[in-house]
Amino acid sequence: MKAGTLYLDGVSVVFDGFRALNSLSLVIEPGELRAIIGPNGAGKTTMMDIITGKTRPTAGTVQFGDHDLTRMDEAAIAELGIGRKFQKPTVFDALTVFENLELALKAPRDPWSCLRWVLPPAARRRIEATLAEIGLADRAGARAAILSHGQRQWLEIGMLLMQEPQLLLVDEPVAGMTDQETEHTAALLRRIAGQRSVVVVEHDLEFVRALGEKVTVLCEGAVLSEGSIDRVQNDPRVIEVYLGR
Amino acid sequence: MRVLCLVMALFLLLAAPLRAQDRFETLAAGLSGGFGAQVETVERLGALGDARALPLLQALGEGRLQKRADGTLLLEQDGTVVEAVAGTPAAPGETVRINNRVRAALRGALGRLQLVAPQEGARLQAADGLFRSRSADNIPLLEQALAREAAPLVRARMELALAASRLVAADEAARRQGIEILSGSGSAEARSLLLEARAANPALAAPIDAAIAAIDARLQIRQAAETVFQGLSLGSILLLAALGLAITFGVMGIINMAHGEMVMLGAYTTVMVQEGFRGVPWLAPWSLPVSVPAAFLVTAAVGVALERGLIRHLYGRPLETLLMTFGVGMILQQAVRLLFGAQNREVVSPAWMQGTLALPGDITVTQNRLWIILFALVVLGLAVAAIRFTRFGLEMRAVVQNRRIAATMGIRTGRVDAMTFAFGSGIAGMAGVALSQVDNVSPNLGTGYIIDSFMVVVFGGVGSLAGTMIGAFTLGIVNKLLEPWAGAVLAKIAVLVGIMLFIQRRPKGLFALKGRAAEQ
Amino acid sequence: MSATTAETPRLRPTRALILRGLLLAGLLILALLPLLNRLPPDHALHASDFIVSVSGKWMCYAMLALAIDLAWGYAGILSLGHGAFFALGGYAIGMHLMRLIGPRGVYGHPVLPDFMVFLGWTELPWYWWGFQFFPFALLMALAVPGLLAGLLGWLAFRSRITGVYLSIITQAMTYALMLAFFRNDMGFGGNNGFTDFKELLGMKLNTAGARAALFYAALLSLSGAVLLCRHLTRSKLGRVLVAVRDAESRVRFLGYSTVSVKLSVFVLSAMLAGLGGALYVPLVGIINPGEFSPGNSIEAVIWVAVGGRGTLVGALLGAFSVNAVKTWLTSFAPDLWLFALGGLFVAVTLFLPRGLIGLMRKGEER
Amino acid sequence: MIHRHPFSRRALLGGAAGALALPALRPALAQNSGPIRVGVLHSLSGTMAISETALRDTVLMMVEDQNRKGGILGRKLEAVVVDPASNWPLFAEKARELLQVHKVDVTFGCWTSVSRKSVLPVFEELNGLLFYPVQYEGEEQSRNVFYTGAAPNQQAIPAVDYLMSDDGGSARRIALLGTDYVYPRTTNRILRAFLNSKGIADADILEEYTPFGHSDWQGIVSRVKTFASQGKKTAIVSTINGDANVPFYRELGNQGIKAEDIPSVAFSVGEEELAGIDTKPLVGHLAAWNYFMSVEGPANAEFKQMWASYIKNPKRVTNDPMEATYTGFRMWAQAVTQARTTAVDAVRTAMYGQKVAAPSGYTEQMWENHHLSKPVMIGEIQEDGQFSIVHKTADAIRAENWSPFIPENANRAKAG
Repeated sequence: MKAGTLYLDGVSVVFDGFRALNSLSLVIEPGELRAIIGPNGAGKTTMMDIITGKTRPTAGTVQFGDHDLTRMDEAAIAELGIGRKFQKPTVFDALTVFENLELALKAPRDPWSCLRWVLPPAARRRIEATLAEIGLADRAGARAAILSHGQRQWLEIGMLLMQEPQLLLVDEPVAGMTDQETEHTAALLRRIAGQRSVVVVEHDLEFVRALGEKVTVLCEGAVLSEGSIDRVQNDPRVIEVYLGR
Repeated sequence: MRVLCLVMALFLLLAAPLRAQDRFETLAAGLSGGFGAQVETVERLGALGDARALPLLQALGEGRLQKRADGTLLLEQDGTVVEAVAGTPAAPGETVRINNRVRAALRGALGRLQLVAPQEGARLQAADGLFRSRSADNIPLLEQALAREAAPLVRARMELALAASRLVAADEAARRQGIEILSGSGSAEARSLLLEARAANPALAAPIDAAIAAIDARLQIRQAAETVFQGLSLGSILLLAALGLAITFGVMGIINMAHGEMVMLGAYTTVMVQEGFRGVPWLAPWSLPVSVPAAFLVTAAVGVALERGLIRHLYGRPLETLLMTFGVGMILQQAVRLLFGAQNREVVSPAWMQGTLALPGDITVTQNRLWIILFALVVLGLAVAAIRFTRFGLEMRAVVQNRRIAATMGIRTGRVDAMTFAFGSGIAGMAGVALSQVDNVSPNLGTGYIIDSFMVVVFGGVGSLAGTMIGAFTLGIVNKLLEPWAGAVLAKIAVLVGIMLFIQRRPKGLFALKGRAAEQ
Repeated sequence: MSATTAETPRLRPTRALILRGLLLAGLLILALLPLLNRLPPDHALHASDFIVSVSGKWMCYAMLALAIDLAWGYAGILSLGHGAFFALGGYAIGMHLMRLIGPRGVYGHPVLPDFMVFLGWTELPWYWWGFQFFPFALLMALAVPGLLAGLLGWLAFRSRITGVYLSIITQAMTYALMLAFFRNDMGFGGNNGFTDFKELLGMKLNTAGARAALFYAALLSLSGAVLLCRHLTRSKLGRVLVAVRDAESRVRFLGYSTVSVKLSVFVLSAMLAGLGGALYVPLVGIINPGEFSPGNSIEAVIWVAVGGRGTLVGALLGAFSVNAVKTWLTSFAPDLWLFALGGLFVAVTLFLPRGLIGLMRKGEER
Repeated sequence: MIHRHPFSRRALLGGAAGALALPALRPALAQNSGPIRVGVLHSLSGTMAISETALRDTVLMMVEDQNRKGGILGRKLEAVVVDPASNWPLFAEKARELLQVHKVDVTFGCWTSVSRKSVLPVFEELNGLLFYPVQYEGEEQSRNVFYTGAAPNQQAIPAVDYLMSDDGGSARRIALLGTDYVYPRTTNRILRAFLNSKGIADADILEEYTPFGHSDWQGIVSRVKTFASQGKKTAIVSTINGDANVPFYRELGNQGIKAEDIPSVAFSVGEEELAGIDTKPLVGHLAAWNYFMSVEGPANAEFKQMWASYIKNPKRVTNDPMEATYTGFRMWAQAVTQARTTAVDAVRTAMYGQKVAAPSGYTEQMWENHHLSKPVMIGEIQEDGQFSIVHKTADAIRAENWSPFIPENANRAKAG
């Protein structure tokens, strides 16, 4: 298996008789930017949970390169290079913007190393660069609690960048953003892709169009359609799911 | 009046020597002597079979027999005092005291005298008395009584008493007969009698051993059944204590460390009701049934005050609620201590809650615990019904599931919160009524139950009343099964450690339901 | 969890300086106490024996409060069983003190403590071996609470038991330990526990010198503990702890093993509590299973809440002020002190969610 | 005020604890004039409050009474009440506070053995004087403590002797039930040795311990029933403590164990404990004490009258530890009068040989072993919650605080 490839095969998840994922198969190549859309309850978030180890699949294979993700916990998967941005932005309110990024910075994660940690100058410069990139350079010392909604989203994306992940999972990054912020976010994500794979789950079709990459449509826990945004939008099954009932 | 008394006394003084030859009277005088003399007198009076002895002996047993300084016996009946022998009114004297030995002798003597009494209860008691104070002299008496006896229960007891008496008969055949009959009983007392007989009759060792083995087999089954009952009983107490918590903690997510104090308030309400009713004879027997709703109302009112006044400011911060209610618990405890005193308060058990009930197979269960098991189940049933079938229950469930939507549909969530908490507190108060029947009523009453209650709720599954019930009974029975070989303390520790390990494996408990706490 | 925890107060530099100054001043006054005690009784600055003695005790409580604050205020682990770690540390030193009595006991037995002799024991149980050596006892005072916390924490954190559930489990732990230590068959003296200590490290315990030495040992340990906690909370580990407290799952997705982070701080906290207990026992002269009672642990948590959790000064302030109030009220108003203390707990949780330290912060925001 | 507590400054800055000026902690000046201070060290809250509050009231009553008589040595008495809250280390702290801050001349206090053990080093170090009014396991003798309750030979052994006598029911099989702490453990060890010496084999002795506040007695009472079914007359000796007695007696009553069949004798159940129970099913069960409220005689009449007019609640009873407190107080007052000072060493010497006509109806004397000679009485529970005295010793018995039934006492250091 090629390093950095995410590979889901026949993944099913059953919660108390409810099938959240139904034999889902999906491959994300290294460096790919992929948008995933689907109606409510299609299994988008469950899919993310499976990849990041929050939920265990009932059946199927989940691999990242040669690693079997079903056997690893969240922390180990994150260390492997899979980062996740949640639907609701979660940053650490009690810490400053700078400290949030510092925590995310790729560095030894065990308690002892954390205790003895001194921020090296190179890392400081990286954090500062990222701050600039996400447009929060002037808020570095502010506590995350006082950021605006959009700023929190960016901070979270910034934290993902600090993790230097090979694969980024982004859940509804532009929900609740102004148009201007949405545009800024799309540009940010496009910039990030290329160096690493990015999977974006989104409702906003305009935003997906703005990303301009391959789209996968999920429905009832399985892949309904896949291809460019235009192709997908004209797929009758997709139209039925979105507009039909 | 005084003149009349004097005349009477004079008359009696004159009359006494006239009846001196009466054996009964001479004997009866011994009742006012020392304990040794009393025992002897009681035994002789019993053997004499004179019916006049009956009221005297009964009075002696019930502390109604009095004596004057000169040794004259007086009988007290419903507040009036008469001379025991002459039946003439007299001034009260000093109560004749007895001790356990006299009481034991009384039981035998009364047994002999009452074996053919008209009341079935008296005959039953008589048979039991003769069983305990067995003597070969009783054999003919018992045989006669048996021949006349119709009530099957009394017959059975008389047969046992007869067998026991035969065990000490001179005739070996009678003894063998006695052994055989006793081997058919399942009681520990019969076993004890046989063991005594074994020491006295080496020749009869074989049949006695066989009889003991037969009894032991039955005793084993009986003990197993009783252990299960004890477990159910402990479980019912845990259930009562935990049920209110299952609502306040399980449904609302409020960690109420003052829950134990709610139970305590319920118990004190019982005391208050009882004391209020004491002066009114026709009300007195109803004090316990009346206490149940009274305790519910009192603790529910305290619950409302607590919720509206304090707890509602801390919703969403369960750990702070925990600390605050701990402080509230301290205050409630000290308040009760200052108001009612630190000493235990007495709660009288009604007659129908005292003593034991014999089930088939000689399994005996204590009445009060049986009632408490039933009460716990009834309270559980009421709680489930209130949540399932009432408007309040519907609103409560709606608020638990989605507070915002419930509010938009016009449910006054604040009121529902207050009522739910009051409901849980009220149930704790009802638990207090039951606990007043088995435990101390003191300001510390609640402290002993709070941790157990939390463990039951967590073990059973937060938010599930069925889980609470199954959890409580499981813990009760496991505890009682462990107790005989581990001792009370180790059994309890084992159960605690067991629950801790269980929660590690199933953090949501036996039955996981959704509720605010469950989503933590 | 996120809604339930207070934020780490971030004080303006001046405020931080004042706090630090207060902390230093407090420690300095403590350090001077035994010296002030030497002054003649009618001197203006004389500190009575009683004040020196209760201050020593309060310092041990302060270490317990510090330990709880580290776990609760920083990492969001509310243990209602920290009294157990404190008591275990105390028992370890208590066992050493009992061994040191030696033949000076009432029955003159060379090895067995008195309570074992009059209960008819003939041999020292194996778990008493080694406690005649002070370093071993001190090691145990730290290791036993640490190991217990490690075991409990590992089981609980691994199965993601948090919040209220964790609190209830820790409460059950201390309750079970209390029941166990009450048993005379355990070989820890049952309800009476250990008393009548004679000496420690060659010092006779009932002398002014020994008391001063113990006082300074407590002061040094407390200062050391404060420094350690300060270093820890200001390191990146401290920030990880705060992050775990506010959004544990997010930390996990950042690649931190929250189990090992929480476990290490929980174990450290338990060891601190154990050290506090180890100092407490020679100072008060008794250790018994009452120390395991769940109420004690809750009370200690409340000290932290009163002072202000999430700040080290707050924990110390809470421990000292609540205990001072308690000492005062149990003599001044023996019938009513529970109302006052209970009322204080209610008022603090309702009106001062950040404790006394929060008052200062409020002032700053205005 | 200059002796302000050092932490109060920080607390004041903190705000809410501004009341921390700790006026009560100001050291009082050592005085040879002015009031005589009497420390009262009984728990007013927590688990022991149930027993100890009555003793606090007794001491306050005695102080009031003594003041009405003009005090002692022309000085008024002043009680200093503190609440050690059933917390043993707090007992030690409060003892130190009483001695060092309040400079008390004498202290009446403690109930549990552990509380006494906790304060003992403090009293010895500061040479204070403690009167301890509760029956206990013995094996102790401090020069700073006067023990006015019973030692095991003044309670337990005579009681068991009675059970084995004809009057007591000739028991030949004994169930020793106790709460798991040092008093029952030691008492039962002494009793076992005593029973063995009377020819009762270990197989005929059942020993069971339960935790404090044990409330579920079903299993143990069943076991006693089984134990009693072995063909020998059986009796229960209960050293069950405090709160656990009510549920125990309820269970005895409900399981139909009558005193005629299996009598029980208790060492920790008095009038006060019975006040919380419906005693009708318990008539005939026994308790052994050195005093019962039902004792007849002028001394007891005076004591009861004094209590009734002090407490103003007809339901409140007197009991043995209260009588021991009363007797101890009287003795101390006599000793101070005799020594003409409250100085501890002088009072101690004056205490030896001090005699009081106690409410028990006997003249009790303080011996050099710091223990009182006391009569032993056995009472049967009556329906009204009182005891009917069925047996009492002819004289007051001297205490053997070091029991001859504990073999290790033979090689005890001669220090005591």
